[in-house]
Amino acid sequence: MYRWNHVVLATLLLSGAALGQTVTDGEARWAAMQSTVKAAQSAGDNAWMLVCSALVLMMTGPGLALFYGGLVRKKNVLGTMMQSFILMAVVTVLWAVVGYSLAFGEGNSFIGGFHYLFLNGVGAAPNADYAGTIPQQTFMVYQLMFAIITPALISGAFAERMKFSAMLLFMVLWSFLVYFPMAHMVWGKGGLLNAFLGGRYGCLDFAGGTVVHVTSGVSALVCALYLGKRLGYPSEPMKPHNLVLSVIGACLLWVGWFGFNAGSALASSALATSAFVATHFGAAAATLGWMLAEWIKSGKPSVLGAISGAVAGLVAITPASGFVTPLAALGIGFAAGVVCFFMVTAIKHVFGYDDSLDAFGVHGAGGTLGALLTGVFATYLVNDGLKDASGRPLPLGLVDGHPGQVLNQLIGVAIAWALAAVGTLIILKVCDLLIGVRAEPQNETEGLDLSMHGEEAYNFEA
Amino acid sequence: MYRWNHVVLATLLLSGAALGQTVTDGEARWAAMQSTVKAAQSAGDNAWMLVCSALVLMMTGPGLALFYGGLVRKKNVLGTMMQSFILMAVVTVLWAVVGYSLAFGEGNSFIGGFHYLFLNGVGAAPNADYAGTIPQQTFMVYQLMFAIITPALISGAFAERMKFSAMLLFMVLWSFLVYFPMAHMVWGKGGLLNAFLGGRYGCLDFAGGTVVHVTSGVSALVCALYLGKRLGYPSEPMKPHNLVLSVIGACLLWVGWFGFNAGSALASSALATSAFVATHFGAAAATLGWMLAEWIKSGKPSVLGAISGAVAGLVAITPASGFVTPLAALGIGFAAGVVCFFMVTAIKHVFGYDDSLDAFGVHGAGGTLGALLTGVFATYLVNDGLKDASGRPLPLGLVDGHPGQVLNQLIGVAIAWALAAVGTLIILKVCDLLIGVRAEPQNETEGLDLSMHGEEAYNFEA
Amino acid sequence: MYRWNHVVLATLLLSGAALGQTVTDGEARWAAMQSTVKAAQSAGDNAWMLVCSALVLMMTGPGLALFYGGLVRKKNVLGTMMQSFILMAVVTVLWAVVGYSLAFGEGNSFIGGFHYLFLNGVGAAPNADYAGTIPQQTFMVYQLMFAIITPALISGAFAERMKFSAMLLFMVLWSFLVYFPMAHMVWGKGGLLNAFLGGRYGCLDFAGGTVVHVTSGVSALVCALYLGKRLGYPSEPMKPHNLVLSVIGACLLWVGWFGFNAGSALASSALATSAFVATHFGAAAATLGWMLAEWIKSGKPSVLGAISGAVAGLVAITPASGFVTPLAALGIGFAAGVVCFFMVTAIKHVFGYDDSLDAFGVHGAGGTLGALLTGVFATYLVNDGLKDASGRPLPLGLVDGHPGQVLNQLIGVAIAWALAAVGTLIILKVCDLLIGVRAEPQNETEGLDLSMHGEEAYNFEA
Amino acid sequence: MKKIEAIIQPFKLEEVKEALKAIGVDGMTVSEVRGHGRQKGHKEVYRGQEYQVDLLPKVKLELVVADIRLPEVVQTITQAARTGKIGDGKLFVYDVAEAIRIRNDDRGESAL
Amino acid sequence: MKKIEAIIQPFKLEEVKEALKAIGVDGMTVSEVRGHGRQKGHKEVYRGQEYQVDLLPKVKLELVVADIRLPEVVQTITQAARTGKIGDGKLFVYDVAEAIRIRNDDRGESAL
Amino acid sequence: MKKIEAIIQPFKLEEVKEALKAIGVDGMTVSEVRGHGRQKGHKEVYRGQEYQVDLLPKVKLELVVADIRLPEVVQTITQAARTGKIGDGKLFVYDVAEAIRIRNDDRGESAL
Ligand SMILES: Nc1ncnc2c1ncn2[C@@H]1O[C@H](COP(=O)(O)OP(=O)(O)O)[C@@H](O)[C@H]1O
Ligand SMILES: Nc1ncnc2c1ncn2[C@@H]1O[C@H](COP(=O)(O)OP(=O)(O)O)[C@@H](O)[C@H]1O
Ligand SMILES: Nc1ncnc2c1ncn2[C@@H]1O[C@H](COP(=O)(O)OP(=O)(O)O)[C@@H](O)[C@H]1O
Repeated sequence: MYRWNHVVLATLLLSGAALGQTVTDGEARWAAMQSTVKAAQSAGDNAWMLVCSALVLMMTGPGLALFYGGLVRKKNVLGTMMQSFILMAVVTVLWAVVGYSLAFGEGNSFIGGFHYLFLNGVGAAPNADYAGTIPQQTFMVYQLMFAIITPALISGAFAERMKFSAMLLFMVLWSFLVYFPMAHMVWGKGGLLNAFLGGRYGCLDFAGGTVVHVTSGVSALVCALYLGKRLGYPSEPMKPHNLVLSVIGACLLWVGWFGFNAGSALASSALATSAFVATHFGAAAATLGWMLAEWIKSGKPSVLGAISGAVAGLVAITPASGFVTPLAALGIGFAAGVVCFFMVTAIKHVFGYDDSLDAFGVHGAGGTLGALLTGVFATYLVNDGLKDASGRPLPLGLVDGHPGQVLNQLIGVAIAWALAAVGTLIILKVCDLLIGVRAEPQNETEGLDLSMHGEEAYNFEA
Repeated sequence: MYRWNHVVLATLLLSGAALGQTVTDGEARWAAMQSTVKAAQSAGDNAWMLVCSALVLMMTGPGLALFYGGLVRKKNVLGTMMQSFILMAVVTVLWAVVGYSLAFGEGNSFIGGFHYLFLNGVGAAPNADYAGTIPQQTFMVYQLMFAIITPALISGAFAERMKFSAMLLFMVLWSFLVYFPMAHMVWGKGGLLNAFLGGRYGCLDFAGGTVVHVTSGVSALVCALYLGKRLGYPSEPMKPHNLVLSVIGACLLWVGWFGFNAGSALASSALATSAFVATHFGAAAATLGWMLAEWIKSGKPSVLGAISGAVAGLVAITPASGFVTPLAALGIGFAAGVVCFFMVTAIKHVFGYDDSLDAFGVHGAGGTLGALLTGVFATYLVNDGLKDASGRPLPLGLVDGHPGQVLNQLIGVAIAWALAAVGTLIILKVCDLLIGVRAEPQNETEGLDLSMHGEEAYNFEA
Repeated sequence: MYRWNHVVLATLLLSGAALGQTVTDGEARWAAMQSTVKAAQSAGDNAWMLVCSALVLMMTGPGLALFYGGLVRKKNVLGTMMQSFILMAVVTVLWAVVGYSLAFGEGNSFIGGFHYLFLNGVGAAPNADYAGTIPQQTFMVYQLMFAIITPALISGAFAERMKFSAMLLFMVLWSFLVYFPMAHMVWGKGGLLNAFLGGRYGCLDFAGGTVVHVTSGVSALVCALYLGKRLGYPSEPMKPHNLVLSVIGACLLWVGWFGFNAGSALASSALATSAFVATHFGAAAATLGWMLAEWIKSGKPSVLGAISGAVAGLVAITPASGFVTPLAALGIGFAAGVVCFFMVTAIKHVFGYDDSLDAFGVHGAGGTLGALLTGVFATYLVNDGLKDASGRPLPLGLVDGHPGQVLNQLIGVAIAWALAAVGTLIILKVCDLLIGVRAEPQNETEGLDLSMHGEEAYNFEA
Repeated sequence: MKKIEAIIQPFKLEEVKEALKAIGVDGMTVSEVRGHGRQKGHKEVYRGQEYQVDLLPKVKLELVVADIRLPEVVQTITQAARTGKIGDGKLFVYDVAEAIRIRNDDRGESAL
Repeated sequence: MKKIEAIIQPFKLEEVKEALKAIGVDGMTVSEVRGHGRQKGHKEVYRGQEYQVDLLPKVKLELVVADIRLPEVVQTITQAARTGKIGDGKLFVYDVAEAIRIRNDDRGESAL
Repeated sequence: MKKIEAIIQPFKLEEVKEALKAIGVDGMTVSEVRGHGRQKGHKEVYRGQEYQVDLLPKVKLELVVADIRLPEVVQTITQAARTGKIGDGKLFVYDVAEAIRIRNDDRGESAL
């Protein structure tokens, strides 16, 4: 089955001579040619989308695992990396069983149905609603990678103090209560906020500003508040134990993010290129933004600042990447760098919560900012996916003369905030009642690596 | 020469107007169009296969180098990483000179001929026997990456105690005596076990369950037995010196494995997607399998366990990846996680050999299991590459009602075991006679980094 | 706009039936088909080029950052990684504003014009002069990645002692004075040395032997001489603080280099494959060359030697990669491994300058060697891009019977040496006058991480 | 002069340092050590291989003080480092024959 | 009370610990040090730059014991740590003025 | 016998080692420590969180020498380690009750 297209194609292409004999009728010849061209198009698009799927997985492991792992204390590095790694396994199984169906199956405005339970019917044929030139399986596995990294982002907020078992339960419930619905609302056919497929409030979110970053960032804030501060915070020093790991992680996130954003074009098209460029430009400008803000405010441009800025830029450009020009991307990135710098260094200290690795300061704030600026800078010159009846591209954002989009973006953001905040709070309560969410004090002191996993990361004596 | 297709294409595409004038005859026009379509198809497939080649190289370096490097003691980390790295150089030269020819040149049932000596005739034109839409050079370099990683896997068994010079000699001989023949038998045209190209016993091995994992795993066992235990094993503590490295390595192996398995479709087709999905699902389920088994048995789910499980799952799904459904992949993976956990934690201790990094426990056991389960779960619904005379797809595995396939798989596995065991033993004897395989005790105590390479990995004082 | 091609295609492909009705005229049908085929071709090529862009970025971060970061002392690792990382941001902005225009816009023989200022006009449409099947934006962002890594390579020479602010200023000026002109001369339309687009002295430089490696390597030498030795060099021990990082870096450079060289085919063509193979073979042979030379001379084959050899081979094969056969690549690589070994271990000590991480010894020497050998081994059998009036491929290098090419290569190399040397000297003087280039002694003693960035890489106590 | 050598819990270092600063004691040398005493260690398992780890991370503080300040300093340290649980550590006192400030060759108590 | 300071080969630590446990000595503090003595070091070469490394990794064991146990403990350590080859290390003994258990202020030998 | 304990600047280690070698002193044990004294530390900032780091990296040298060599060795070390700036470190001298060469049970000064 799966090999069919390819085999047909090979037959047609490799035996051009024979072809003339088999296909006598002109129209049949056209149809055959069309199908070989379709296969060729699919080869290019599928190659790109499979690569993007791999890149997005690489963002979680080793990317995020390293970025977060380097920022915690030595005694928690494995536990922290594990929070990312195990989601690569857990969410995959959820997705196969029912997650994909709930997110992308047809359902109501809020959640998909059970059409694709156990991936039933998700095969080699494209699903034209989402991506007409690649196997639906490719689309499915690509989207899976998003469902993996989103909860992993939250783990930055409760690092160094959450029970491993509670983390697992939390993540499973969170996928069901927050991620699947949100993904459906924004990207699923008929979703409430889907701008392209019949949503009530068309919200522009190219690669997950609301679905991924606002949800994870806001949930992170709730987790930080609910779990409370780490023992000894902020009096004891809790410096990052290995910033080299974090730099590697940030670089791999940057590289992987091309798959995240440019892959969201769902084809190897000029739109993919445009998103690729916007992504890169956003990250670059945000790096400079954060660095300059820090240089001015603290007197020295730190490396941790530069890489944090890069991530902030990547977050903010995510929803915008397929809708804005390269220069707008520079602007959005720069703004994100400066804003997130202040969120993390000033606002956090004012409120005094312990968002250990700044999951809210970067993803919550950056995601919200990016979602709103998308409403400002999105332009039909970059993305003409929305057309009026006569086939003329509709204006997208404020710069196109469509201020209403900013409102739609606000609605999308508000729903994401609300769903994430309420959902997370409920889930935390449930987990706490069932098994307790916070590690015992002595376990926290000993470190997660030893107390939860019975290992130490570094054994340099021997 | 190499640029030809592309130039033709450009000419045709960019000057549509001119085209009408040049090509007057309808049939010639068709032929021209067919050749441009062929080029387009090739662009997509070639893009995918080049990426996959890079991914498979990345599995060895830095993937495997890190995975293994993190598991040894500090004093041996460079020596261990070097064993992977140097194979990237050594096997490449062997392959160019004669290896590719012996594996994929036409020969007898057991070994290829000298047709492609010095890569003579391996150029831009596809070799339709293997991959009809990409340059044969692409196929050649893709297969080279497999020939590199396979011997590198063995090095986990003799880590921390083998002489570097002996290792080099061993690996060269092993490539000739075990890898090239085995690759030819399973994948070479006319090979004894080649299910698609005229083999006597059609063995299904999509991406190297027998060729890569059984051979390396069984050879690893023989090495561990022949070399004996490390000094001080098991009384002295020999904890992994840096599990962070191993986690990075495992993640990169996972990501790279998409190139390994999905690339084995040799085209950017729906079959590639299917193998991609199976690979990911297998890894995910095995991670959970190992983790649960360990959690139940030892009381704590270790990070080393989770990443070991992932690798075990990737190993087991390798032969099956292009033949089984996503759900079957989950099953195979889960089984592999549990089985390899017991191999590594229980069986090894019963027999008492020192397979330092469990190359046998993971690759030997996982590869064997995967090869057999492929015979069970392979289905024509996923891969209709085998057809009867009337073009109807033949049943593949037990689930298709073809129990004979399990027998064929057993034959394939048995041959791989026998060849690897006998070949490795002979080679070790030869190496031992010529230069001695085991490091001197004082060198082993001092560590391979210093004694073999005159360096230390970490100089943190300065 | 960007989505246009794709939409057209989808329309055509997904509604084959409707097609017959809409397109009544035969010629229109042909034209439509041609445009869908063109889109399919573009999908494959664009997929490849976007991946290559990501790979080349990965070479800088984390590749080069790790390779260099591991070689310095612990107290300078972040500062060293930052030098690579921040260029990912800084050069991107320069490129967007005016860099791309100066390098690839039409201008005179030495520098491009302001045609593409602020990337004006750089969109979805291909620029047929450079790459006819991909959006010009793809070409632009791909070339950007080269503009990022080239200055980053220089940083190896002044590691551990340059002020961060001076480094930033230096790099900006260097991009303008050395990189943009050199890129224009060799690759820009009408550039003085452009062999394919009307250059006066046709110099063959497939992926940057002169543009990237000679310029950065020679500039590195000038920097090392101008800045003087590190405090305590060579009496104090300055061992690499973490060779594991360097091994990871070298592996990622190797993998990323496929994007660098094979991507320079600018299409997913057989030429890309050929360059891929040459790249891999060059790296492999150079690894062996350096290792053997070191083994013979110093008695032990070091891991640092092996990875340095790999990089040297990658450098030397860069200009040649799209012009030479696999066997010639083995030869060039081997020569580079041996030559660079002697440059780094013998010549450097004779002259006594402190090229901290051997940026000159590897990139300057390897790049020069590679550029010259390209003139020897380039052959029309591999690349028939140059044609005579009757469309017959012109001979390329000495082996094709065109000894004049060696002279052209010499001219190209000489210009690169001169421009880099003079340009760098001027820039250093300017920077020194404006802000001072060398870190204060106490800052150097304290380490760049603390003194420039206010951080420490490793905090293992807590 | 006396040398005080205190082996304490790593997470107590900050507190002890503050307490010492409060009584005007500045000079001290700190190192990472591992200790073994009544405190039970922990088990680590790597792929089924168990290790009983009985050397636990501790911090060693060394201070040379004038004889007259000894009791006060000792009390300050023990109080600040105490949790009352096993593993709190030990404090040892030794005689010092001579102390020299390298910078300027000051000797004896004036070198502290 | 006496303090024993033994500099031993790292790979002997396990054995010495076992031997001490066998005679009922529990309290000890261990640290990583580098030592220089008669033992020849080794050469390292990094890109042609040679380094003669003469500080070799050693483990330092510190134990404070009651005077009466001194000979026994010293003998136990030296025997367990001995290979008979250069580099085996040294053992030094010092007087201890006072010992205090931080947990409960026990003093003197009862604090050990 | 006397034990010399010198806390010096890390970048002075090489020089001190050479100086000691020059006067024929071979045996020594070296360890990484962190010290606190008059020398001002530095500030580190991680995402806006400031840390005042007042424990700075130092190297501790330990040598047991015969009484008679004490003054010479002390002078050699202080001279080689001196830069004249704050942070140069301290040198302490202690009595040694006994010294034993583990390899062959040599005792006293002949064990050094
Ligand atoms: N006799 C000793 N000599 C040297 N160090 C000791 C001695 N006894 C204990 N220590 C150190 O003190 C630490 C705490 O001792 P332990 O017995 O665990 O706690 P407590 O004294 O509170 O019962 C040990 O880990 C070890 O480093
Ligand atoms: N005089 C000394 N003072 C302090 N430590 C010493 C002294 N002599 C030797 N050591 C320590 O003892 C270790 C072993 O000494 P060495 O002379 O190599 O062996 P051996 O005593 O068996 O001949 C040295 O590495 C060093 O750490
Ligand atoms: N009283 C003391 N006890 C133990 N170590 C000390 C003492 N005073 C200083 N030190 C050590 O000596 C180092 C240098 O001391 P410092 O006061 O900074 O320099 P200086 O003595 O040149 O003024 C400190 O970092 C610390 O390690």
